[in-house]
This record gives sequence, C-alpha cells and structure tokens, in this order.
Amino acid sequence: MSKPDLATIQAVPDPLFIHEDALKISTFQVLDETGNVIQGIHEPHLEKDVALRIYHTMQFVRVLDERMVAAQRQGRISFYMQCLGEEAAIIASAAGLSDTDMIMSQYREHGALAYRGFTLEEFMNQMFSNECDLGKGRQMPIHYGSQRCHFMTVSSPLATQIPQAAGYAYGQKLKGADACTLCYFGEGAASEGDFHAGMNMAAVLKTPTIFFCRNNGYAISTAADEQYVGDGIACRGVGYGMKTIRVDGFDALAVYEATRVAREHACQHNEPVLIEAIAYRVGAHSTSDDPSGYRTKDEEEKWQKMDPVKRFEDYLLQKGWINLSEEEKRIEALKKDVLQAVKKAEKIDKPDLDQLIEDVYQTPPKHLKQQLQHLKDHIKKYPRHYPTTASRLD
Amino acid sequence: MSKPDLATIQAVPDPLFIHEDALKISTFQVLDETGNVIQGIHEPHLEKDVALRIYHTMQFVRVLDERMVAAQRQGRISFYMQCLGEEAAIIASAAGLSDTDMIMSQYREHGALAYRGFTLEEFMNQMFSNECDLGKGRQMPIHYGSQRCHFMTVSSPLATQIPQAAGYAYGQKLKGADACTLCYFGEGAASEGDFHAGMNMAAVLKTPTIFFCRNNGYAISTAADEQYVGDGIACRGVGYGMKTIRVDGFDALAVYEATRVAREHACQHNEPVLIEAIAYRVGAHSTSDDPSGYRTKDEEEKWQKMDPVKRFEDYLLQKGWINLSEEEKRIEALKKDVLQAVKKAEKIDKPDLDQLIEDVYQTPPKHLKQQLQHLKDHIKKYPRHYPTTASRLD
Amino acid sequence: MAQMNLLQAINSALDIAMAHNDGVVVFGEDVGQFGGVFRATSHLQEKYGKGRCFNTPLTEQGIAGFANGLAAQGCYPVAEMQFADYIFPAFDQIVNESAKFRYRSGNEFHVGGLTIRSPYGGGIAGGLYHSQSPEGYFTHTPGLKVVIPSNPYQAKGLLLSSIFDDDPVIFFEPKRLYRAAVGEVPEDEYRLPLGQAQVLEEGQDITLLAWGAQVEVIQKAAQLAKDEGMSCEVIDLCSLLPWDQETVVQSVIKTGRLLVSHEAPLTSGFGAEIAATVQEHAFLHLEAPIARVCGLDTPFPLVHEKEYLPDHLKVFEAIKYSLNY
Amino acid sequence: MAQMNLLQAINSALDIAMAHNDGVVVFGEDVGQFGGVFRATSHLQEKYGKGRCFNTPLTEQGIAGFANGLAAQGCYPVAEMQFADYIFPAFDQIVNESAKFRYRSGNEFHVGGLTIRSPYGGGIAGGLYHSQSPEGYFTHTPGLKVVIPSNPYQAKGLLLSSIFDDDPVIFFEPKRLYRAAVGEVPEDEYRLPLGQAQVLEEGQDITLLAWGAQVEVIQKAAQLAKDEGMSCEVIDLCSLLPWDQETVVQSVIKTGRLLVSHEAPLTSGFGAEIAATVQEHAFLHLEAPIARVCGLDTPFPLVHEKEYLPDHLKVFEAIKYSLNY
Ligand SMILES: Cc1ncc(C[n+]2csc(CCOP(=O)(O)OP(=O)(O)O)c2C)c(N)n1
Ligand SMILES: Cc1ncc(C[n+]2csc(CCOP(=O)(O)OP(=O)(O)O)c2C)c(N)n1
Ligand SMILES: [Mg+2]
Ligand SMILES: [Mg+2]
Repeated sequence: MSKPDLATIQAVPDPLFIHEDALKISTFQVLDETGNVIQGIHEPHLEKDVALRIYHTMQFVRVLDERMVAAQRQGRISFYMQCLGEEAAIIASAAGLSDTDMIMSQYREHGALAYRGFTLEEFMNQMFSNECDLGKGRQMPIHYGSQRCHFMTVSSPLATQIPQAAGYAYGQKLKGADACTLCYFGEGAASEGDFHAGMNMAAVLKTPTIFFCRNNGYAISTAADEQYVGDGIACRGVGYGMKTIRVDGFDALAVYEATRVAREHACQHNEPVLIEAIAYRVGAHSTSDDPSGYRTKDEEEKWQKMDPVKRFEDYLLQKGWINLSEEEKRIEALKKDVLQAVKKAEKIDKPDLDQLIEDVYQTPPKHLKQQLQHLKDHIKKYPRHYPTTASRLD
Repeated sequence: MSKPDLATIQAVPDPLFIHEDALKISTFQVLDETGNVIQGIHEPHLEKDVALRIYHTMQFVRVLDERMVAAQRQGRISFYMQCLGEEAAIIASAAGLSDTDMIMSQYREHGALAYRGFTLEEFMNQMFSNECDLGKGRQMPIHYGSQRCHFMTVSSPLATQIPQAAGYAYGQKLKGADACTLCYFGEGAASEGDFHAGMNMAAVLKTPTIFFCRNNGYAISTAADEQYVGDGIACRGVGYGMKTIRVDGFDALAVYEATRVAREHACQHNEPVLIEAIAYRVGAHSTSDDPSGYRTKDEEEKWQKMDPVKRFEDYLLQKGWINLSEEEKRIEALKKDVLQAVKKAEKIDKPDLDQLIEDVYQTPPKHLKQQLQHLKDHIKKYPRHYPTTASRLD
Repeated sequence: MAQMNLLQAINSALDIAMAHNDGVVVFGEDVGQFGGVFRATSHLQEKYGKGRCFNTPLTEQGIAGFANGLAAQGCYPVAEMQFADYIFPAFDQIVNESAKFRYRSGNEFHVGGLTIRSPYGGGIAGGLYHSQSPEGYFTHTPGLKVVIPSNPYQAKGLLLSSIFDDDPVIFFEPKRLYRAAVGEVPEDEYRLPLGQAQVLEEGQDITLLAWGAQVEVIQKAAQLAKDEGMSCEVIDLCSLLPWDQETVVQSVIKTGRLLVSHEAPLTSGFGAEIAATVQEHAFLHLEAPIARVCGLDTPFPLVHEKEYLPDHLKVFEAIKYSLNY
Repeated sequence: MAQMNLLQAINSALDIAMAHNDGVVVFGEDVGQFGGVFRATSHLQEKYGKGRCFNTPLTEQGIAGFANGLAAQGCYPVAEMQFADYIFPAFDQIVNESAKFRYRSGNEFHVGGLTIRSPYGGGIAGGLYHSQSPEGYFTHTPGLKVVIPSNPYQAKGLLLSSIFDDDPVIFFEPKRLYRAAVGEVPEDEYRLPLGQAQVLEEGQDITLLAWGAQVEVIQKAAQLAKDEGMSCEVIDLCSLLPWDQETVVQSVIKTGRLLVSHEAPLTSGFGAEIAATVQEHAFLHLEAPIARVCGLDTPFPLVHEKEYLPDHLKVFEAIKYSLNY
C-alpha cells in the first residue's frame, strides 16, 4: 500500500487550501513566430528528409482540406472536417514517432495518417464510401483507418480510444515490441469519463502510451473555459503521476522534439506520457458547423496569424532546405491531383450489397444470411426503388 | 476562450517533463498521536457541545459496528460494513457542516448519519429490512437514507453520487439556499469515470460541493498503489482548478476544521472544494471479506495504533470535558441499547407484498398492478411456499 | 395556432416550461449560447440566463449524473444528449440511478423531475454513430418512462408532459423530422397524456404499429395497401414505457393481424415485446403471425442505408404477406 | 474427470487458456493476488505472473476500454466485471466499441479476442444491485455474442470457446450456482460450440426454455408436470446471441407450446425476442400463447426476492395454463 505515510507528515499550520493554480506549467517552444530558433533554446536535431516529409505533408493536408471543404459545399461528399491551424501539432507529432507505432486518433488527425503514407486514393475512397474504401463504406467521411499505416480506424464516440490506447500499448509491452501507442484527443474529449479511466490505467499499469491532447480552444461551440477550470489539460497529467509536457502547437519543431522525447521515455521505461499541444481550431468544427454563432471574427483572425505551416516554412527557408517557387509548383500539382482523385473516386461503384452483413461477425451467422437473402428478394421486386444495388444483384 | 495565451508563453529551453511529483501536498494536522495540539499549530475553535456530539457519535458507531459484525456472524443480518479507523474522518467532517447541508455518501459513512440524529431504531429497521425501514426493505443492510437527516440514500454502484452531488449543489445554489452538498467517496471509487465527470462539472459550473475522499488505502483487496500512481487523490483537485485540502483522517479536530473552512468557502464563493482524508480501513472491507488474503497482520497493527477515537478522547480529557468512568458507563448502556434494538427490529414484520411494486413509479401503472394481482393469486395457491407473505394476504 | 416544425415545437415546449417554472433547467453539450447543434434550445439562454440554460463539459455520464442530482434536489432538469448514439456513456446513471432512485430509497428521494432529450434515428446519411435508435434498451428498464413523438404537435405536448411528469422520462426526438415535419401547433401550453397510443387511421384487415419517424412510413404503406383494397388500422404508439397495451390489443382483436415496424435492429428491439405481449392477449384472434419489419441485425450502415431501412415498400410487402397468410 | 463446482470449472478454463496461449490476459477489480471476490481467478497471478493476471483500478469503463485495445492489438483479454450490476458504466465501450469494431473498420481491425466475464442473477439476497440479469440489453446489440452456461461442464467448455472465438463474447456466470452446482468436468481442454442450444429432456406436450441458473428451475417444474402426467421438452439455450432458432422452433413445432423463463424483468427481456421469433416460425403449430415466466417489471427486490423470482411453481402453473388453454 502506498499512501502518504502519516508518520512523516509535514503538519500544516492551517487547513490552508492548496490553491487551484498551485502548479504552473510552462510551454515548450523552439521557433518564434518568424521561424527563428528562440535565443537560448537548444535547436533540436531534425533530419532534412524528416523535415521535408513534415512540410510536404502539411502542404498536402492544406490542399486536401481546402478542396474537400469545397467538395462538401458542392454536395459531392456529405461531410468534412479540416485541421486548419493544427497541422504542426498533428503532423510533427506523428514525425516524432516510429512509423510502426500505433496511432489512435480522434478524427481531426488525418495529417498524421498522410504522414504515414496513406495515399490520396485511399483518402478519397473513404470519403466517397466507394467499394475501394478500406472501411467498406461503413462510416461517414474522414473516419479513416489502415492496418498498413498502423492507424486505428476512427470511431465517432469521443474519448473511447483513450483507455483503448492504454490496452493497446499494454499488449505491445507484453509482446516485447519496441513500439508505443500515441493517442490523440481534443480538450473537449478530455472531459469524458473514458479520459480519466484511460489515463489512470495507463499510469498504474505502466503502458507505453503517449497521450496527445490537442487543446484547440473549442469543442464545437463550447469554449475551453466552459470545458474546464484552469489553463489546460497538462496539470491533470501530474494528478495521474504521469510525466507531462506542454508544447506550443504552432511550432512544428517543438512538437516534433517533445514527441520524440516522450516516445523515448515511453518505450524505455514503459510509462505513459501526456503531451498537451496548445493550438487553435481556426476553421469551423466541421462542415456542419458555423462558428459565427459563438465566436468573433476578431478572435479568429488573431489566431489565424499564428499559422503553423508558415512558421515551419520560414524555418526551412532559413535552413535553405526549400525553394519557394518549387514549392508553389508542387502545390499547384497537388491541387490538380486532388481534383482528379475526387473525380476518379466518385465514379467508383459503391460497395456490394453483401457488405451489409459482412464484418458484423467474423463470419456472417445464419440469421444475417437469411436477412440478406430476404432483402435481396425484396429489392428484386422493386428494382427502381433501390437503383444502386438492384442493378448489381445477380 | 481561456487557455494559455501563447503571446505570453514562457519558453522552456528543453521539452523537459513536468515531473509526476511536481506538486507536493502536505497534510493538515492539529493533534499529535497523544491528543495534544501540535506545537506551532493554531488550535481550531470547537464548541464543547459539538466536541461531545462528535465523541458520543464515535462511541455509538464503535458499539454499533462491533455488535452488528457479531450479529452478521450469528446470521441475524446478511451483511455489514464497519468504519473502524475512519470514525474521525467521517464524523468530524459531518460536524463541520450545517445540519441541513445535504450529505451524499458512499456506504461507509453511517457515522455521519448517526451524527445527524438517525435513531438506533432507524438503523436497525434498515438492517433488518422490516416494514418500518424508511427504505421499505429494498436494499441490503447499511444502505441508509433519510430526507429528515438530509442524507441521501446510499446507492451501491460506486461514484455515481459524485456528479449527482454537483447537480444537487447546483440546485441549492439556484434556489439561493445557504447550503452545500458534501459528497463522500473512497480512493477506489475515485478511479471511476463518474469521479472525473463530477469533479470537472462542479468546478466549471461552480457548485457548492465539498468532495470528501476517504483515502483508506484499500478498495476491497486492491491496495492504493494498484489504484493510482502518486501519493493520493488531492493532486487531482488542482488539475480541476479546485481548492484542495489534505487532512490527517485520524485527527478529528483537523478534519472538523478543514471541513468547516471548506464549507465556508463553498457557500460563500459557490465553488467546490476537495478534501482528502488520509486514513486506513482497519477492518475487513465488509463481512463478506477476509483481508488476510491480501495484507499482513503487521501492516494492520501498525495502523490500528493510530486509533482516531482514542486520540480525540485524549484531547477531550485534556480539555476536562469528559470523565472516563462516566463514559464507560455510557458505553455499557449503549451496548445494551443496541442489543435490545436488534431484538426489537428482528421481530418487526417484513414489508407488505404491495411494496413490491410501489415506488417503481410515483403511481403504479396498470401493468404492474396486474403483475402484482397475478402474483397474489399465485401465492394464495401455494401459501406454504411463500409463508411470510401468504399469511398476510387479504 | 402556428405552423411549426418539430424543432420549433420542441423549442416552444422548453420555452414555456422554463417560463412556467423556475426549477426547469436546460443543459447539455452546446445547448447554451449556440442553442444546440440542431438549435432545439435556441434563445433560451438569452431569455432565462446562463444559470438555467448552459453548456456542460463534454461528458454524457456527467450530464446524466448532474441531472439526477438536480432532480433529486427538486428541480426539473431537461438534459440533452447531443445524439442518441452518445447516450451510452450515461447508461449507468440512467439505468442504475434514474430508474431506481425512488424505489431504492422507499420514496425518501426521487428524480421525478428528470427529462433526458435526445435526437435519434436514421435517414440522414449518418452512418453507425449518428443514426441509432436505442429506445429498446431503455424499455427493459422499469422505473423509466420512454416517450417518442412523431410530429410537431405531439412533440410539444408530450415534452411538456414529460418535463412535469412525476417520473424520469427519456424523450427521443426523430431528428430526420426536425425540419421535415411541419404542422399546426398551439402557441400556448398544452399537455398530451403519456402512456397513450393514438389511432391515426381506423381499418379492418391489419393493425400497423410504429412510433417516431417510422409512423409516416407505415402510413405510406397503408396508403399503398388501401390502393389495393386493403384496410389498415394505423397506430402511433407515442409512449413505449409504459405502453398502451389496451389500445393495441383491442385493435388486433378487431383486425386479426399485427405488423410492428422500427428502425432499430430486429433482435430484441421493442417490436419483440409488442409481439410477445399481443400474441399472449390476442392469441385466438390472430390470423397470421405478427410481423416485424425492422432494421437488420447489423450496426447502422452508411452506403446501404436505403436498403437497410424498413421503408414503406418493405412494410407493404409484409402487409400483403400477412393478409395472404 | 473431476468433480468441480462452477467456480472451479471457470478457474480451470482460465488456467488452461492462459497455459495454451501467451496472449490470454486476465484482469479486473480484485482478480489479482486475491483471486476475485468469488475466487474465479484464484492462483492465476501466482502461476502466470502479474503481467498476465492483475488488478485494475476501479473503473468498469476503463476495464472494457483497455480490453478493447488489448484485443485490437491481438491479445485475448478476459476481463471481469465484478458484478453484472456494475457492467453499465462499460456499456458504451461494449455496445458502441466492441460490437462495432470490426464492422466500422471494414475488418482492418477487430476485437475478436475479447471476452468479458461477469457473475449475474439473483437468489443470493443481494437486492437490486447484486442480483440483476442484464443479458437482454446485450442481445439487442449486433456484433456481440452472449453466452450463459448453466452448469460446471458447460461453463468450462463454453468459456474456452468464448475466449478463443473470433468475436467478442459477453459471458455471464450464474453466481447462485458458483458453489451450488457441482458436476463431472474433464480436467483437460475441451470446447463446446457457441450458438447451440441443448435439449436436456425430450417431451411431447410443451417446450420449456431457459438459460443459466433458470434451467434448473424449469427442470424442477418439468418434474412436477411429469408427476401429473404432462411431458415437457426442456431446452437450455446456452447462447443468446446468436441463438439456436432451429432447435427451439423445431421443438415447438413438435410440442405446439412454448414457455420461456428468465429472471430479468418481463418487458423487453430476451423472452420477448424468443416469443416474437417463434410465433412467426411456428404460428400454425401453436396451440396456446407462448408463455413468459419472468421477473416482475420492477428493480430486483430484497425482502420479496422469493415472491419476485420466477420459481418452479410459477413455471408449473404456467405449464398447466398452457396445456389447458
Ligand atoms: C461521446 C460523444 N459525445 C458527443 C459527440 C459529438 N461531438 C463530436 S465532436 C465534439 C466536440 C469535440 O471537441 P474536442 O474534443 O475539443 O475536439 P476538436 O473538435 O476541438 O478537435 C462533439 C461534442 C461525440 N462524437 N461523442
Ligand atoms: C460500479 C461498481 N463497481 C464495483 C463495485 C464493487 N465494490 C464495492 S465496494 C468496492 C471497493 C471500493 O473501495 P473504496 O472506494 O476505496 O471505498 P472503501 O471500501 O475503501 O471505503 C468495490 C469494488 C461497486 N459497488 N460498484
Ligand atoms: Mg477542441
Ligand atoms: Mg478505500
């Protein structure tokens, strides 16, 4: 049993409250807003190819987000979520991992998946729910997942992945894998009971999990000050007896380094680490949302200026690792690629009707086969009412 | 939106972890183990009559616990839970409240209910599930509740009362009552998701709730070091931006003062406070448990010596407020009372069969009345099989 | 009378309840200033202040727990679960706490003032986590009332009754109809009784039973059947717990046939309970097996939503099957 | 073969599974050194180490979430919920996560290795929070398997099958029988098929169906009926999801009558699903309404437990009612 040993109690003269702000947590930052390494800060070592991989993933995601928000407006897809403002937090953290570490995301972290090499076609197939979608058209757009990329399929119910990430990492440890699990979640999701359960279990059961909180100030319309009291989520890590890092989420270099160090610790000591990245959700929550109902343009503009891609770009420019005109060409090419991929994906057939009962169980049980057969018979009676499936029934 | 303002970020030179023990929390203590006020500590003001009410409630609970554990062994009741070792934490905290504040307990806090004047008969009627039980014989022994005593009926599912205590207190605030809600729970229950939900909601919604954690080192067989990492629950309060006090749970005077101060704060500022009382579950978890399977006699004896009743008694003796031989007489009388109350309560009839369908809804709906009628008809066919109820059917 | 859609009817009910009784408190994720992601709580914070209409942290178990406490204190909490798919973290607080609060305390305490509102159901391309119909789970829980309106008029009248009912009520709103269903709704307060089904159309050959958005589906099927000379009695159940056995059983005794339809998966859906009860009470009158036209036993799909849903054609086919049995 | 009680059979199954496969991990509240409050996991920590058999913090939602993650990683977690009454905080992780993991990912990921064990049911003077039978809730959840043994032999064989089954299994153990049920159990590994009912006694006049501890109740009633010249076919369902419709329907077609009995409240219990399905498939063969002998629609009582429970006398009366119908 471990608890404060009363024998060694430091008696306090008054029942003085421990104040709610007893714990001051600073923020790790490397680059200033112009992309220069802040004076007195040790510049983390970042290989050129990793830096470019981060940067090009940032570009990719920017282009993808812009095009897909437009595609949603045009009614080509039903739903989209962008990560504007959080590209550094998401992509540079993925870069701090080994590519075979498991990533369990919330939903706004397609940047991490892109970093892992999920292809443009794969993104499109998911968003268009076509028969090439790895997820077989079962979930709304942006619910990606890929065994190959070690990226767990997104699940809409918030925070459920947090205790799962503890369990997943426990399995990695049990098997002696040199791997950890990184779990993304928003500061809103951190209010769920599953957050508490998962953090505490990871700490007690010593799982190599990196809990990565994207604190972007909002959960849909709910501002952070209606979500928790205090300055963020980091202080909770200390409450769980967990090593914790707060990092400037607009600073890719700092995020990269923080995650790298966290991974090293998690894997070497089989211990979880909490990282809180301070960022801002510059765009709407999703294409179903309109933030003008709950926040001012002024506020948005203030944060927009902190552009994390620009900051990292400036750093790379100073390093002499990129050339802007080449990058512009690259972006133009990307835009075309995305457009073409949209056109291609929307032409691919929807999944076969048989998929309706697959994967509920490993093998469809009898009653499901009967239900499917019944359905097929019905569709054959009314082919015009079920045009997409009727035409393909044998 | 409130979050660390990046404009004023204190850049940290390395992604240095905030260490899991960044927050040191001391323990408030007034009396030393011999009942003397510790040098340099300001002696809290405790009225004599309140002191005696605390002390006599301690005696009552000691006698009750001892007798009822025995009664359970004799098979007279099915189940019992004692609070040996935690009398000061429980009773002195109730004393720090106003008698009309709501108490929402876990299950081991019958001392607080006794302090509020729940009668010996009321205790017995509940434990014997007889027809005088306020709870109408619906719950296992020790699940007390009393509107008159402002003591919410105990519910077995752990931690559910924590968010409820936030909501209850919010209602008190809304109605402008000069009252707060005190919510007891164990360090084990503090691992439930409901703990997190309730603490955070209370902090954000500013409810006058005192969260009182009895950290007694065990949750059934699970020791505190398998429950959380670190030295206790108090540090979590800081994570919720909540004022927090850690107190020596063996020291009635310190517990009283801490709760009094917490109540003052909660009511004046409409803010929750977390109190963690460090104690030890000296007895078995319940009469169904045998701790020899998971802890040593040595460990138990070490803590047994910290006897909180003895410590408070010594203090009262030094004050000249009690006389031991009188108190011994009182205890003898108490033992007789309890024995008699047992005998009386076990003779009282069980609740009427009609109670089976009462209180499911405010008024029994038709289908329940039919089910009851059907049951009565059945019992009349087999009176010998349902002897307790059959004899009383009209 | 005014033309209102279902959302406006809900909003009007909340507005009237809050004006009527200071103890009515409305909260949930994004219900405050923003008025909820569907805008059911629009303008309530403006009108009644942040103390009585507010955002909560993002925790359904916390919301339900908080609501239980507030109701126990004597208030009338109206808590929103943003989607019925997300009610499950609150399951313990609802099933073990709300439902058993009065019973376990011998009526020393109760949460009669509690109402939990939540948009439910499919037909909006929401896939498996924005389409569920979890009402069946709650019907297995004595102590709860479960209410589901099918149109704006009912929505307002039933919600007002639910809020002031003496027992905790789970109130599911068919989100597919939020804007699609429009009708005449009195602007003032009125209440519709809980526990009563509504016979929408009288008929002779078969009884069709549904609730919520599914009611219009069976009505459409009834029309198809009528066109072919079959006469359907159409019943809107309105309350699922307790439910109006008399009205349904009487109707089946008259028609000799019953079809129940819901979106939730077939197995152990509330249609099972209705079939089990009706076959018991109308056994000698049944001329065909009771038919259930329901969702398949799979999670709610995305691309095959149209095929999955128990639409009017499936209901129509089942009517014919029953009549030809 | 050895004489084992139901707890020993469970313990033996866990022991064999852990020996057989390194990926089997057993955890939950107090399951470590102490071996669980009922001692189902005795000596497993000693034998297989703290890494594979351990106490968790006190959080059912965490336990289920952790188990989901561990299963997704490729392990075979066997998580214990200390009482089935306390499974509800884990409801979201089970119903929204475990059940939909494979489906939502298109089989990129799955939690097939998951097993959740939990003692359930009444008859131990446990009142409303130590007596519940929540199996019905889970049967409304496609993607889960639900298994309930009724004796030590089944317990071991079905648990071993559940642990290594390709789908997540909720495994409820009738705690009233933990020590009361004793029987011959092979000491080595064996597996019993999931999804198959067991006909315990053949009969002509009526089919009696139950699962778990309720099986011995219907057997007792069958004996009473036999004494009065009635011949009952007794079926133990064993698996509730998916369930063995063929065996049950065939039996009812033969006997013309069905009685289902469970402890859980009547309304929307799994008996409803069975009645609804059987009346559909055996309609023309039914000579009396399908009878359900179940708990009342109240929380589980304490002092009136005896009256509340669907005992052999209630079943016997219902058999006579059915035969005289
Ligand atoms: C259990 C659950 N409750 C509610 C929702 C609806 N919902 C989707 S996103 C969201 C806000 C999440 O905010 P946050 O965690 O801060 O992430 P962000 O959107 O800012 O990236 C809500 C309430 C959900 N998906 N799951
Ligand atoms: C939700 C839930 N899970 C499990 C249990 C079973 N249980 C009853 S008491 C207990 C231990 C509680 O420990 P703690 O909170 O530390 O309180 P203490 O017994 O030490 O006073 C457990 C696991 C329960 N009652 N409710
Ligand atoms: Mg956010
Ligand atoms: Mg404890």
